[in-house]
Amino acid sequence: MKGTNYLTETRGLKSWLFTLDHKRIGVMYFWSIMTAFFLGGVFAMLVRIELLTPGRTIMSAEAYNRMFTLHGAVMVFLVLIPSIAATLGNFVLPLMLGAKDVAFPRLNLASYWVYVTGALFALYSMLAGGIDTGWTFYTPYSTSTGGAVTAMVLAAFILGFSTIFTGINFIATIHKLRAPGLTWFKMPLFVWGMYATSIIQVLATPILGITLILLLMERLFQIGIFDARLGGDPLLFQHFFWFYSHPVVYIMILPGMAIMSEVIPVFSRKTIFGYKAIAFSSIAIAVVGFFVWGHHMFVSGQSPLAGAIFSFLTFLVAIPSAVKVFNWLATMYKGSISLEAPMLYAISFLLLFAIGGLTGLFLGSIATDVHLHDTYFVVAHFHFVMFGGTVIAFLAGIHYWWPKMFGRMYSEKWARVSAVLVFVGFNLTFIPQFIMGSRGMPRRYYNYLPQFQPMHVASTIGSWVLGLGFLIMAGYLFASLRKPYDAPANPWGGATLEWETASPPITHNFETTPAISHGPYDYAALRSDA
Amino acid sequence: MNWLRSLLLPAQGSAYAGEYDTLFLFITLLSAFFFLLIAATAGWFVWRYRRAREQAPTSMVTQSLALELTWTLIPLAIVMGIFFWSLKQYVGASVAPGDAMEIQVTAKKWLWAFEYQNGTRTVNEVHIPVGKPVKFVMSSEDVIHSFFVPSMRLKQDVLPNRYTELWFTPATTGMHTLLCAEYCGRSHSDMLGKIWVDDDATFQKWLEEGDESTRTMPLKELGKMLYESRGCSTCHSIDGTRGDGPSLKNVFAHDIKLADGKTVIADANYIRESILQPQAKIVLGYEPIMPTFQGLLREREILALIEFIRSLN
Amino acid sequence: MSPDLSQTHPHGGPKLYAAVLAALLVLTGITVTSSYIDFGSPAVNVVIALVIASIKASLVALYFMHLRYDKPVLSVIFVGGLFFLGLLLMLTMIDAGSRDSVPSWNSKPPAGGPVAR
Amino acid sequence: MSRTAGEPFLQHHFATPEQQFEAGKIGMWLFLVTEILLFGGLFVGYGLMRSRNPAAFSEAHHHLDRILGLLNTVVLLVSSFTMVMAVHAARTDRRKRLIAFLALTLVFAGVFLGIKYIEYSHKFHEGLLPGKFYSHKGDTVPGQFQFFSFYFMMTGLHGIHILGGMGAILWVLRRSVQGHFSSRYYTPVDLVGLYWHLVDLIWIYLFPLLYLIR
Repeated sequence: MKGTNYLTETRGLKSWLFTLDHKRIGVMYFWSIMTAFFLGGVFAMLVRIELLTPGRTIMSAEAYNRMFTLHGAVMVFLVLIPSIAATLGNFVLPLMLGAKDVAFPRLNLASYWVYVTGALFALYSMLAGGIDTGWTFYTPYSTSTGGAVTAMVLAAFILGFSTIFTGINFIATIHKLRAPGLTWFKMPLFVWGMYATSIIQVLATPILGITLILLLMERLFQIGIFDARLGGDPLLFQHFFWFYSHPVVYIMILPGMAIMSEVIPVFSRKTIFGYKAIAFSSIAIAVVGFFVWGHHMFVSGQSPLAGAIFSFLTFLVAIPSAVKVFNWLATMYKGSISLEAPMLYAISFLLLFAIGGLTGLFLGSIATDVHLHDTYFVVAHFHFVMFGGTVIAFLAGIHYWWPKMFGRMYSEKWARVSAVLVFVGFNLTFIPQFIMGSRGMPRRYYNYLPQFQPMHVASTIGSWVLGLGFLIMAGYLFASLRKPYDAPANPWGGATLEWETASPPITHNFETTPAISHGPYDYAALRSDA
Repeated sequence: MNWLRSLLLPAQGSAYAGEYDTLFLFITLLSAFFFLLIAATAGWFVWRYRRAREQAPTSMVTQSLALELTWTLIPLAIVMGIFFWSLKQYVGASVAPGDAMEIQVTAKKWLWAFEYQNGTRTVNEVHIPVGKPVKFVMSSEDVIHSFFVPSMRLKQDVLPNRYTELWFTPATTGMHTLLCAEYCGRSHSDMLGKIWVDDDATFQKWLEEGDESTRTMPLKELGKMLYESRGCSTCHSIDGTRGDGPSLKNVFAHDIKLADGKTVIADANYIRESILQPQAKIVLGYEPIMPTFQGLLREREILALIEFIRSLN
Repeated sequence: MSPDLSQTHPHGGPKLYAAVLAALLVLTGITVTSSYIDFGSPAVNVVIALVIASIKASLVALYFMHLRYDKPVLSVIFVGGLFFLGLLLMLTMIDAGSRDSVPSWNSKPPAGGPVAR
Repeated sequence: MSRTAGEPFLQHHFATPEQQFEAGKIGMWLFLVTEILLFGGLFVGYGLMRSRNPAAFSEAHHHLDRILGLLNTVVLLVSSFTMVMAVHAARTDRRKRLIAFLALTLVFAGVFLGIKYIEYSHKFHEGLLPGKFYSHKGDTVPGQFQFFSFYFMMTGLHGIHILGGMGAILWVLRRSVQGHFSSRYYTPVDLVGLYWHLVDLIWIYLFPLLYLIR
């Protein structure tokens, strides 16, 4: 059996499709999500090209409305929500715990297949005419417009189950499958981040489920709960929707932060600063993140009293994120920093997430939000958090664990080129959008006032630079897969358990259950071992 | 700071906009400070502590309660400051003074209809007097829209089956753009309006007699202007392409096939009826979705529209 | 190799379960009876009904679902879920209860008025 | 699945049966929490709509049959009791009792659905249908159809859960007959039991909210 690993131990399509191995499920999730990311990226590019000129550039208003809706729906439901947790989380979490698998391997496989089913529903919706509701499905627009809304709502509903399954699995795994001696405060912070993420996945997703069921019933049977014409309350839909969709933002960003807490110490060769502060801030974000959904509704007709309460709570949730950023910076202090691709992305994350977080102050503050709500300022803000935060962290994680997942090193030179292009392209795309937004350019606009055209053009050019960065990335990552296995077990000098097994790992992860001899960030101990 | 204000924000239309901009710029500068702090620290560390050799020793400090408290409590104090400042401003902007002039607003796909207390009605254009508080009491006939006036820094969603309101006191005369900020379908981005702030005398005259242009402009030109400003163009094209409503090209004096199988000639009376009672005769192949313009157009304006449609042959 | 699970986790027995069932049935009777009594305000009836329902639910959770004997983590999960549900209910109701209806010179009902059904 | 001698149902990635049992329980409780929140959304919607239109809800609920509702409550409470007895039987190695109590639970579940069927057909007959199908004549307060929207959504979703529960009970019943369970391994019985009690627990709230409001 010497020489085989989880990729080569069994062969054939069936050995993948029905695998119970968390690593293989993680890899399948990875390719599926990358496919969806590509699709969502194409939609984004088309949206940006259309916005080169006011009025028609390449498509009609109806087509444009479908385009931005599909971009949002695909990126949120098919990419960002599962992204890090389902791919890297699935792959790395049991390894980090010294476990052979997640607690419920069959549930894990079910989660993947449910994801695929949901994705097929979404695909059907796209082929059957698409939808033009925006990814937020606001009623009564979504209950009165045409298009394949039912299929897309069902897709989101089904995808919710895949999220719930992952969340249940991770919580049970973290509680019950830690290697002997791996106490809660010896766990890597990535695991803490996943734990916090899973809490939200389990608690928030069911509310999305019931909201979408009610939406479908309203659309099909006119039950009069959300439809004002029948005595319903459209704001109830918004409350339900954001009770889910605000915590979802933390489902997306917490895993990103979790990756930061691994990459920054490893590439600084220094124990993480403020372990407990970072761990507890993850939990605090997960919990307080549930208290703030009403800040999406400051101008919706929600009562001013509720608005004030939500604004107050929103400012509270800003603090744990700030605490994390400061702790990461302190980790770099007096370290030994090397700027390989994962660390380049980590530095990008620090800068972009800082902008994303700080611009959140404008939106959490109730008076300033009134002017900025539903403008490009909001669009730019959440792209700085979702892309500048989650996607950049995902890229950091992919580059960090790529040798472990696939057993090959990628071209470091091209990785750096691509990282710089992504950073520059992203900023060129979205910084003009902040300015447009605060100057009064509403979002979801097909046509716009001529004064905004120069900034729209800059933004579109930025999207091309960004696209080029991703093309190069795809190139060198695919190229690395054609090479023979060349990755050492521990290429970066990490101290967490996944680096103690081979790259790629054997099917059962470890030859023997690992003993916990040092902490997750104890690089000094690692050096004395060597 | 004026250059920054004019880079980031549109022109100010009211005293409130001035207050708003002060808070906005305060948060901007505060954010810039913290961003530069983070970026400079990160940059400095990356350069100063770059890995020169493999076995470089690193600091063993792993925690400091004093530091954690510092960077928890200072940001907390700052954001609480912003919260109370913002709240104070918001409360001031929420409650309209009792003597505010009320204008009823009805939003529908995709136009804004206004009604004054004296019964005057307009579409997509509203005139208000300078220096006096104006309150818009709004509701929607279909989906959610949002009443957004960037120069006043104000926005309020407009809901079906419920009133919401928004008020401001315009500070100078001139035109302000009104936009729809809640996505409402195909012509969402064309659901624009103009808010004209007039001096008192001009406003009173307008309220009684209508626009200068309405009274003197040639009929055909007035019709073209109304076609663009009153929302006709969102559904009816003038180049023959099919929209939610039939195109107006080559309609006048032509035979029109109706949904009930009859055929009528599109004369002036037919067009007048179609504007005022759009459901009376439905063109074959179209949905009966056009709202009525009864009371929204002055007599001369109807004549102008008929003249404009006649000119499209 | 494994110890008898029944020894390590006491869960009560048939007698206890029967007593709990009896209590549940009695409480059901009390709810139904109280629903016929006019306490002056319908709100009082709702509160009484919900309090009794919560007692019943607690009995089921504590004894039938063994929360009383199981590891505390399970209770934390259960109560945590209820807490977040309560949060949704509370903040939504605060909004709904404090929205003011705008009085207007125009006493028409707002546009898009309700369809009678 | 590698089978350690003496522990045929121990999965390879667990070290001991306790670890597997406890992991299963944590997983099940997390799932129950998602169920509570799923129904919870309906409860919140019900609460909001009722507070907006109390008269319509009060008027509409008179169309429900309290006696049948009460009967169903009793049936479900008793079925919960038989379920917990089944779990107890499994834990104390009494296979025949386990099978008997599981079968009894299944019967009560069937009775519940039978009564629900009678209620539904009454409502259908009177035109008290959800949403656009509502055709009941003679309503004195407008908006009564909203109550029935909630009635059908809540009891319908609950009914689906009863059906799912019956499927799960049938599955453990089959495995009990095959002799899979003992005091050393009865995780599925315990977990299905938890699920069944939750279905009961939700009904405990549905009954007063739908049938007994004034």
